[in-house]
Amino acid sequence: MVEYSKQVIDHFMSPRNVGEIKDADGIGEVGNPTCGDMMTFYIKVKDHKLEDIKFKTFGCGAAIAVSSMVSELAMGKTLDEALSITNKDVAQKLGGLPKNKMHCSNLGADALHKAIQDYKQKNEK
Amino acid sequence: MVEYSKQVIDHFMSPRNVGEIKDADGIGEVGNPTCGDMMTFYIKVKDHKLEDIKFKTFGCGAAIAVSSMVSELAMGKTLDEALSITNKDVAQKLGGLPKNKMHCSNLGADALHKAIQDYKQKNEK
Amino acid sequence: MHHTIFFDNASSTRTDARVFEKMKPFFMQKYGNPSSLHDMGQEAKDAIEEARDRGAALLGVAAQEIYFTSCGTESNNFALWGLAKSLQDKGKHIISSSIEHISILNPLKELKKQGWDYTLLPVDSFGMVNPEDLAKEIRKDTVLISIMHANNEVGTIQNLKTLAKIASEKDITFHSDGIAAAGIIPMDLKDLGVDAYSISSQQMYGPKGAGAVYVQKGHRLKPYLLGGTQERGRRAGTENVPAIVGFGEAAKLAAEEMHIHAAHITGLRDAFIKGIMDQIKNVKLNGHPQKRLPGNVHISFEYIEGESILLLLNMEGIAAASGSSCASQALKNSQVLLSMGLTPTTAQGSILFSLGKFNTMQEVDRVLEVLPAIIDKLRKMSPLYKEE
Amino acid sequence: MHHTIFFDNASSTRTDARVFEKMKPFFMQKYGNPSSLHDMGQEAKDAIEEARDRGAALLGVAAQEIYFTSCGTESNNFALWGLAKSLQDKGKHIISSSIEHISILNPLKELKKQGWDYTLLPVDSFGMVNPEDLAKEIRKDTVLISIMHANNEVGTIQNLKTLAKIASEKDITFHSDGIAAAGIIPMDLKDLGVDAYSISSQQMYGPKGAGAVYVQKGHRLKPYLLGGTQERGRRAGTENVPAIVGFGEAAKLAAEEMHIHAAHITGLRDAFIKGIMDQIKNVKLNGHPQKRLPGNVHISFEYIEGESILLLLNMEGIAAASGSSCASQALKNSQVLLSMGLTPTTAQGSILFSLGKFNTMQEVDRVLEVLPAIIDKLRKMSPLYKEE
Ligand SMILES: Cc1ncc(COP(=O)(O)O)c(C=O)c1O
Ligand SMILES: Cc1ncc(COP(=O)(O)O)c(C=O)c1O
Repeated sequence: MVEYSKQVIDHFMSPRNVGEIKDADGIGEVGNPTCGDMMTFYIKVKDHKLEDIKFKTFGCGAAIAVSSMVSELAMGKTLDEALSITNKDVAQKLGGLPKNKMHCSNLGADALHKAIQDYKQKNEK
Repeated sequence: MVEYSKQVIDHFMSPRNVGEIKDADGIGEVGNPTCGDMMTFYIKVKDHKLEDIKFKTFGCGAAIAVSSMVSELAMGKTLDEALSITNKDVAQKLGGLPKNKMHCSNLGADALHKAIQDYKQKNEK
Repeated sequence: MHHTIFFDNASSTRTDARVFEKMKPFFMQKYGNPSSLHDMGQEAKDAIEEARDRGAALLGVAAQEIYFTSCGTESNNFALWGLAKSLQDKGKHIISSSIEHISILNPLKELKKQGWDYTLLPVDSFGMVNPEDLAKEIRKDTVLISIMHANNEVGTIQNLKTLAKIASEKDITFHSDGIAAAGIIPMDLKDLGVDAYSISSQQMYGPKGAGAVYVQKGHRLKPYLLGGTQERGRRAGTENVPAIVGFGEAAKLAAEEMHIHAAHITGLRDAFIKGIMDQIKNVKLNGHPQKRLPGNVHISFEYIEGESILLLLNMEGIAAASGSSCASQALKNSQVLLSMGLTPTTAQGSILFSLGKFNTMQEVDRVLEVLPAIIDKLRKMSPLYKEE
Repeated sequence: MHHTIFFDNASSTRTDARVFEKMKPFFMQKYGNPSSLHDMGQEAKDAIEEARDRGAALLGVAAQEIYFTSCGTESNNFALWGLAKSLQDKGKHIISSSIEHISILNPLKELKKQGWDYTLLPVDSFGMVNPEDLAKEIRKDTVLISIMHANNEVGTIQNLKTLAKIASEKDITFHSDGIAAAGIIPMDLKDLGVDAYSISSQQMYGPKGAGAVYVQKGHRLKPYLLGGTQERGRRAGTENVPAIVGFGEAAKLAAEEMHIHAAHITGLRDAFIKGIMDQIKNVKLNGHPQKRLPGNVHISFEYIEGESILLLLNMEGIAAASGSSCASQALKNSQVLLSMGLTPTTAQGSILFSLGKFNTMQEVDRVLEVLPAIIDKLRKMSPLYKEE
């Protein structure tokens, strides 16, 4: 099936942390459906740590797997730790991504970072 | 084998009247080895009839079959009858020739006519 | 592998066992080169000529109007280039359509670089070219029109006869890419009035590796592959004898059995479409409601993306496609769907199920069993979807 | 058919049974389109990539430097056009040789019509290109050199390394038509130093319908067949999966067994040549005495014409060729032989017996049994022959 790794297939088939958080502390969105991938991340923060993460993703197998992996990697981490996660880290953790997926589908870390920035903005006042 | 008819194959395999006539009354030659086909006809004439015909041919299967067929068709005929045999007649008698052979290889009648002309020239003096 | 439900017949078909049987001796016994003078060469040549007769019979044309190629793409490249080059002294404008296969569109772009000009006709929401649009776009220097017979993605079948008539009235050469149509729907090219037509073996239960171009006698056709005098000087290269023989057999079987298969496949198609419509909300059938290929089920599932649907189907042993398979790895949005007016988002969520003669109602039922849950799962993940 | 003595391996080879076994599943079980996303597509794609690895291993290059095509002719057309087009901003002069296959010579003529210029190097009486001639003909605007590795008619093997070195010193791209050589004689393209190389499956006990081009990484190569993104965008069209798989297997077998076969075939060849020379007068072995393909026995029989020899051989169940099979029906005199200085008359009487790995010494003996009588029969019919 395409050139997806076992890890990608696993995260795609059983994605972790799918859903919304109604009273999220921060929300981050990247991409748009026109180009094929769109991710929305919701976070709950407690003591500068990511207490909960949920996501919703429109996109290909890689986009969904990436979202799931990011949520798993960041869960329970401090905000600074989460901000240091890169898209490249995520791809690596997934055992690599097909070349043509590196660009558009590998935006999970960006979406999470946006959610964190959203939280920070709301709480810096 | 190529697109040769049964008749061509027969005349090619067992050509009639191959050879030379040492004291021929007329000799006719057409073609040349450079273009792939060359025929030499030898005739013996008696009472305005072709008493004997022999040929030698350098060339493809069609050229050899054509030579053989011409010799057979003309044998015993009057000179005028022989002169009325056309290359087209010969091809027809052979059950047709492949298109690319109609041009260069189908020169048997010409060679025979040349031999007759040679005879006539020698005897018109 | 053997339990795959193969609903991707537009990408590739299983070679019919009878076709394969016919091909077999040409690998290890009758392996002569058709250009060779000896008996083994002649035997191979005779086999090719028999295949040519059969291809011609399928299309209702003369054998000497058929030229074999290596695939559908080569047929399209060759036909366009060979005709355009032969006509260039008359003019350099070509008309085609916006839903053509990329093996037409890319050669047009290349011809443009070489000094030609072309116009792509729009299509309506069903994927139909409007004959009036064609008439309007014809210029003094228009020498060639190429409009596909049936679209490989949405299955829409054009009014080819009407379009070809407009061309012929203006004395313009008319080519059609019939690769998705030939062997699947009945046709008589002389009646349709086209001057040139492309077909391919692997779309009609023949092997990969053979295609053909029909060009009506009297038209000049410049060769594209240059070298030896094969195919009466129009296509150089040692002929792929086994594939051509298989192609011929596939053409023969298609001519004989097409109507039976078409009825069977249409039955599956309609049951499948009804099942989807009944069970899944927010779906759209693309293409023409009537004028469509018997096996074509092209559906847009709103709010979700196609590849993820394909992946989950694949996990269930179901093979389907999103858009044209030659582009499916490139992930670009289908130009065909956009030309028909779909939004990019809806286009993203489109799946082509293409049914073929080997498919069964059991398979349709099985896919209908798993598809709703797949769509539901993905929609629940989608930020675009609001549960009702 | 089955009792034919096939001494025409330069025209076509019998597909090795192991190759055919490997191909078989790809017709009716593994029939997916390699561009499809689903498992059956991936399975086909994996099979093609395995074949690419094997082709690359045979030539000593990297897999991503191999592009599959449909035949040798397409490989040559594609390589010449694709390289020439990519290099056209640097210059438009090409150097080739007078003994190239027509699938090189005809594309050169077409390129000339499109504004390129070319020079054909002469050969000596053995069919060898003189490296000094190459050096002399290089111009400021020379961007491409194409000289065949082994000649398909007379079997002469060029000093490719020397020729390629001259090109590389001047930074000129060097292509070689290796279709008669690949899989038959050992080679390491990196060592030979060529930039591009054409090969074909059917010359090495693989099926018809597959060829390949090697182009060294770093060189630009414009696609010739235009459409989808197959072969990393270099060659559009659905891949002929079974043929490519067969090609891969043939390459693997060649890499493993070539040395055994070469020894066997060389033995047959030398016995056959000696037999002819001993028994028949006024014959000439054409080509190079040492630098020749293991299976090549190219003989001129003085005073008689080739086709009639072939016909009589055919009647005895022996398949041979006169000149290049792609031209053999056209009856033109071989340009290769004329370039080597043969007179047209001698060239007319030339026969190529090409031996392959499936031939045996019994077959050689059988041909030697009937050949003298055939030659004698025809000579007795020939007006050029005077009995001694
Ligand atoms: C040296 C050489 N080049 C090119 C070709 C053309 O290959 P094909 O006829 O498979 O297209 C041949 C064919 O025998 C050949 O021997
Ligand atoms: C309508 C149409 N045209 C052209 C092609 C190209 O054919 P191929 O991929 O066999 O070269 C296809 C392929 O599926 C097609 O469906």
